[in-house]
Amino acid sequence: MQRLKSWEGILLALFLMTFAGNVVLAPEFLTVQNQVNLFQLSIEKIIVALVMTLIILNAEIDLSVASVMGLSACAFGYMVTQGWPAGGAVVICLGVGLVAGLINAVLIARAGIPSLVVTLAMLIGFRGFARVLVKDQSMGNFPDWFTHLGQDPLVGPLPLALILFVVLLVGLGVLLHRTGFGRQIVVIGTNAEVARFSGLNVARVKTTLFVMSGFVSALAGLLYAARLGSVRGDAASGFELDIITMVLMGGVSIFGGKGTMPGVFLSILIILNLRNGMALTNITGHIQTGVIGILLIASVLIPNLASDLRARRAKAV
Amino acid sequence: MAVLELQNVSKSFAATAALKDMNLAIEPGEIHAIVGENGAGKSTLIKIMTGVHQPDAGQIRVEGAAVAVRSTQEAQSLGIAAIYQEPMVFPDLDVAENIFISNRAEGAFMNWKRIYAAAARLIEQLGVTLDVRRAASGLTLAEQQTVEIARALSLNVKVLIMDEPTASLSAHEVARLLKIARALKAKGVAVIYISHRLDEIFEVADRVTVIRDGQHISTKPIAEVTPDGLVKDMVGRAVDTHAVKTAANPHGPAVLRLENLGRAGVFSGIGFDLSAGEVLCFAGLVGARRTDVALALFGIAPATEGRILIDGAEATIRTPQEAMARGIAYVSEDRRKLGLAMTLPIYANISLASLKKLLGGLGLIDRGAEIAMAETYRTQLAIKSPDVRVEVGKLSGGNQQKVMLAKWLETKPRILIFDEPTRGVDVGAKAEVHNIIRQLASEGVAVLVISSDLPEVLALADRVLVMREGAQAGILDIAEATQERVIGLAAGREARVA
Amino acid sequence: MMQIFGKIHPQTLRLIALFVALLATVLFFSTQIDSYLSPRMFTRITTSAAVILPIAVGQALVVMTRNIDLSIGSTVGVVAYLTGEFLAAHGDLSPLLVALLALGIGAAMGAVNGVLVAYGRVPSIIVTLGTLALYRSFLVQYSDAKTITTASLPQWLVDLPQVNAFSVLGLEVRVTVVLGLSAAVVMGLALTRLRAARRIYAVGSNPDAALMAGINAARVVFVAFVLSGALAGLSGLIFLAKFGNITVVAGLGFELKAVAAVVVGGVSILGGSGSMIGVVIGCVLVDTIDNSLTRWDLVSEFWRDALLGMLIMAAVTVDTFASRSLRRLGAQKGAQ
Amino acid sequence: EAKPGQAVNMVLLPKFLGVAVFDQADRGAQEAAKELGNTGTYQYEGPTPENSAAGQIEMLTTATTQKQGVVMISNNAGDQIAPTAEAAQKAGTKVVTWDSPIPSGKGESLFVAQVDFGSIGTVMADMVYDEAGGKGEFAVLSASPDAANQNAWIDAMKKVLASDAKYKDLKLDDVVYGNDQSEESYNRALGLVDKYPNLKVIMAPTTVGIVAAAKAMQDEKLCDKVKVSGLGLPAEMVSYTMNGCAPEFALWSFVDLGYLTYYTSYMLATGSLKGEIGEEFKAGRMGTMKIDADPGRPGAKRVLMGPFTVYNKDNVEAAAK
Ligand SMILES: Nc1ncnc2c1ncn2[C@@H]1O[C@H](COP(=O)(O)OP(=O)(O)OP(=O)(O)O)[C@@H](O)[C@H]1O
Ligand SMILES: Nc1ncnc2c1ncn2[C@@H]1O[C@H](COP(=O)(O)OP(=O)(O)OP(=O)(O)O)[C@@H](O)[C@H]1O
Ligand SMILES: [Mg+2]
Ligand SMILES: [Mg+2]
Repeated sequence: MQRLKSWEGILLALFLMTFAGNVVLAPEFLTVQNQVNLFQLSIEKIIVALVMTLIILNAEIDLSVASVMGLSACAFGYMVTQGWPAGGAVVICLGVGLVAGLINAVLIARAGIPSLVVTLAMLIGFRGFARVLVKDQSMGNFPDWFTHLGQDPLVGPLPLALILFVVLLVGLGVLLHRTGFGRQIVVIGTNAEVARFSGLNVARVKTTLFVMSGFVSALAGLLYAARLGSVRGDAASGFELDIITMVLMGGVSIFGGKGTMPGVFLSILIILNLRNGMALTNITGHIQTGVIGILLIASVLIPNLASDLRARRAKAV
Repeated sequence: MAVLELQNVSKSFAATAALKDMNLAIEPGEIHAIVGENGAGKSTLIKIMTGVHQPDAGQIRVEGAAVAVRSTQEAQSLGIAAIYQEPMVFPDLDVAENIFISNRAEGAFMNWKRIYAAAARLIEQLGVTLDVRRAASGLTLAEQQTVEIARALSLNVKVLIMDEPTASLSAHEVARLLKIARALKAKGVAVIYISHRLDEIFEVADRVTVIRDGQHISTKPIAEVTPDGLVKDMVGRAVDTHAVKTAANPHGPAVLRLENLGRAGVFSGIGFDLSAGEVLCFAGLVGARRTDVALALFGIAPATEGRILIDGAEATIRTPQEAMARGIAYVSEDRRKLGLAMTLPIYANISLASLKKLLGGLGLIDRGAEIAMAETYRTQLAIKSPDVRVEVGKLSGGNQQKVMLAKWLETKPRILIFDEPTRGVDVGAKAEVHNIIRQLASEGVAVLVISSDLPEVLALADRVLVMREGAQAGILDIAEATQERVIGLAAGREARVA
Repeated sequence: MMQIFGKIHPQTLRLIALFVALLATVLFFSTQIDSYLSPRMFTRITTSAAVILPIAVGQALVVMTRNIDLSIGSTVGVVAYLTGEFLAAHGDLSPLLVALLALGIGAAMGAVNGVLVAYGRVPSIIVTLGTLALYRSFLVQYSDAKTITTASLPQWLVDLPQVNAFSVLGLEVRVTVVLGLSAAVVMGLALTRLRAARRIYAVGSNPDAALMAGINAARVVFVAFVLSGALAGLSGLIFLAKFGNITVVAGLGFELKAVAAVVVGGVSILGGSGSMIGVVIGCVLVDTIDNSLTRWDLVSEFWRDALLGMLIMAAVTVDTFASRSLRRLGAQKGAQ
Repeated sequence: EAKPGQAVNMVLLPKFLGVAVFDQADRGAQEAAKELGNTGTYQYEGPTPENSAAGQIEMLTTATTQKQGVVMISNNAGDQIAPTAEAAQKAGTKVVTWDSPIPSGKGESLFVAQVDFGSIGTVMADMVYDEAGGKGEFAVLSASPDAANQNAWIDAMKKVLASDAKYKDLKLDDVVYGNDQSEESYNRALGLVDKYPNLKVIMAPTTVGIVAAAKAMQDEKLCDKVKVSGLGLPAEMVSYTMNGCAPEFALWSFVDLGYLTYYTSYMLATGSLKGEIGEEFKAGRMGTMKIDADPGRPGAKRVLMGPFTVYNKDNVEAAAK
């Protein structure tokens, strides 16, 4: 607990530092448009990161999220191109996400195959189905209301996706930290056998989480389609690593049981601000990626080294 | 000259001072017992000797020379090895390899033939039947303990430390272990022996050291101490360690009735009636499958034959949820793996099995009520911790046990199954646990206790069910249950009693 | 039948099951694809599996210690590039030294991971996610958009992929295949014979117990990562020889291929168990499926990934259920 | 006519960094910048290979925020970048594509085309014709299924094949994708050989694919039977052309393309070019250029650079230097 609190403290300091740095170094940083863009550019990732937080806390992982996003986006593209009403397509795509999540859930929670294995195979498989649907096409020509929702502000300067993000952030944060279900997630993540022996329905919690992940990923896929106005077979591909990075840097233990939603939120803010700041100051893509890689490692390494140092100093006294 | 000596050793974990200025000298060829309450610092002391922890201050000397023990390997090369309180096996390796994996004397290449032969010999020496080619994954706690003992024996040690080696053993195996300890002593090995069972200590030890709150209280030859004196040293005051047996009501209507219950290939033919307010103890040798009966009742590994009746109505129990819905609680014997979420705070563990009760509107947990409830148990069970927000993993073994008890008490069960409820619990706390069990019974809870500790069985039970090799060897009324008869039934020397 | 099963070790049974799956796959495709069972197909699959095999072996070692190495794809790219660059300047370097150079660069990169995981106590998935990005960024930065081309490489290296080590029954076994296989064989022998290597299983099986039993768990994990890096170096070298053309995308995505091969090969992702024979079969199985799907007229190009994912999932599911019922069988046997 | 010496901030955005041809374009752009005496800034920036599409969208957005004058982009995101490009235009940042356009043409001021996509089709067909000796089976090894320019070229080639009786004896067996990865392209090339025993030519309109295919044929000693052709870099292809595995391939000058792109963009941003169909302008050393309608993309405008260089034994060594 102590460590966790101080951890979020570090994240907060880091965020304030990047934020201040950006304000000083990049004159365009504080404009409303840039602040909205900063979130919009990664909006699908950060939405899915919120659910991924629950899954990693539960000592599982979902590598298939980006492929489900792609599948849902491509299914939407396919249906619209086939002349289906877009509203119906949206509902069906969300259903596709539910089904994809359910497939993962059954294999993980009922058949007991490790989630890393299942979702790795599904990372390939779901992406494959996306390609089956759109082949080598780019599918667009979505109705205006749909692209409008993805690209234009809905309330004040805020687009729909950003509002959804905030709602999910608060909702899932409360779910995780204040409800019985959230407690179950954490206990199972700490020790699933203990949870089972305490009468918790482990399989049901895991099933719920993976179905939730499938659903939210499908939703994110639709947001992606709406934001970009068209889809291809590679829509959202490779997003899973960015998403996992966001969660892990937020202090969520990859072994489950440890981590908080505020931590992940701060980590998201740091990563987005860093990327945006570096981009505005003309630091190119691969350096950004490298910096975030280093930050990810350092975020765990430095507290470890510090505690070693403290222990050594305590002994010397 | 002392083979191992600690001088002014101190060790703190964050705010907890586990050891304060500790001095201790172990002579070669002695069996040196260490006793103390839960959380007194015994395991910490051991872990400093074996290099798991580093002392904050003080010095370790081996045969007079100051040494730094920075890791378990270094301890091993200094001739110090330990059997830890919590068994540590490698589930994916087979038994033989578990024993020899860290044995440096064995050379760079695996000579499998020799390893299997040597492992079989060691296991035999311990008087246990265990296939050395079997993977360690399915071993019972006692079997794991056996593997650990064999591992320590395989090393050529000068000092062998046993941290509560008998906590999960029954009388039979205990006797064998004590024999081994004496044999080692005869070879000039110093044995450090930690146990909460004072009878064992009086049986085997040459000297006994008492520690309390991380401090050294006394070291005396065994002849100069009495059990009551030891307890007084440990606790700092005189305590009554005998549970008061309140009058029970063993002949009311049966709350729980088993008819010919069995699970294919595991156990069979278990049948008894259990009334509200009655305490039924399961006795038997290690591996008699008592735990499996409990697991069947609790829905973890459901029964495949026979019937379970609750309040006279047949009940199917296939999951723990179903068992709990019928008012059954099961306090597991393996608190590390099955009982407690070690990295979560005390309060979260206590509320775990009864979370529903704490949910307010919108399914939100009432934090205040949760903490208050945990605080109640902390006071009531004397859990030694400043605060219920402390991680359970940071408590001593005995205090962890109490947290686990609290978790199940809070579910307000009608049928409560205790599996080795006082494993690793100190004498004082043990009396408390016994009192709690009797108290529950007197409040009308039907209690099942699985215990390998015969004196405990005899102190608690209204009736004793003895199991042998997955079958019911007999049920004894407490009046007819004597140590000899129970052991006789358990070992198969006495004919079955109806 | 039951009795025979009872006598064989569950792990062995699992390997047999895996092998049967491979055979079934080959048989199935031989009914679907003309002249499938040909020496040529053998060469195709073996040479393409040879590139992945070393990293799969390295990945298996790391996974056995209950860790994961996601950086190997980037390591392969960097090694291929740096080795190629060095050879462009020093074309007369002896093959042995070239191999040592590649292994050395890989090992150094693995050592960085190893230090951070074993001594910095940072979870491996975090470290290697980080270095996955970092090593690739380094390559982009360092290469400065220059490509290594066959023209700048010594002829022996360019020709290496087409050199036959030996032939059996008319099947050609290429040198690269021997290289890849030797990695698996050496590690496989070590894992069954060497006490030091057995510690890999011990550490993965129960890290706390390893510590208590006097095993230097940190060093074991460190060494596993160094080996994984070195083997990625070997893959990098084979990659360089095979493709000659090295750009910044070299090895991109290889980590997933390695993990897939390891997982299909029956190495437990939770550490502590698995065998090199399994890894070899897993690697060949994944590659066979992939290669065969591209030649199967019935499935279009666009169905390939979908089928590959489903088949991997099917293989893993069957394996899980098979080994679980085998274990139950074994447990019952033990109980009797 | 360009008016040199004005200040326009310009960004050249390749598909991703670390690829030789894009660096050549950068060189060309820098040459133009010097010639035009642009007092504004010039940046050459790109995403990482694994993050190409999303990275490009992000960088275009950033450039818009920075109020860059022109972003010159070799688009790898397909139509997915269109909304971002439209937003950029609206905010006053011009978007000029080169090498690979925005398929729908939305949000794009102009496309600087390396060559006429239709004529690429002809050249590809002709190279197949030559290498196959006028008749036989061939297959295409492309980049990714979503690569807009490759797809356009393949379509153009199919049209040419169908429209001229000269090609009636050529049979296109299959189109496969190596995703611009050596490993995959290599395996796909071998897969083609196995699947189609009578295959004579592999046409790979991608610089990664063509080298991988050539190496695969060389390694499997198939160069006598199966020839490789397509679009390649002389430096990467020289050994295969000399040893006969890939006797003929084509490419245009990326230095020139970068130069022309910069030149055109500068003129567009400074107002010396309106960007309307029919406009003619003098683009430095490239001579007189003209904006016309893009025949492949209705409503889109292009500046056509041209021409090809077809490389063979005679000229490849000189070009490789
Ligand atoms: N890793 C740790 N972190 C924090 N505190 C610890 C740790 N290990 C032990 N402690 C604390 O040190 C004290 C001594 O614990 P120790 O385990 O040595 O007791 P013990 O005498 O072995 O008790 P028991 O008889 O219950 O096993 C306890 O207060 C315990 O909470
Ligand atoms: N579903 C399960 N989950 C976890 N452990 C189990 C399960 N089923 C059985 N076990 C293990 O089986 C063991 C029970 O063994 P068994 O019933 O043979 O012995 P016992 O008579 O209880 O003796 P003792 O408890 O003294 O070892 C437990 O120690 C437990 O570890
Ligand atoms: Mg202890
Ligand atoms: Mg038991």
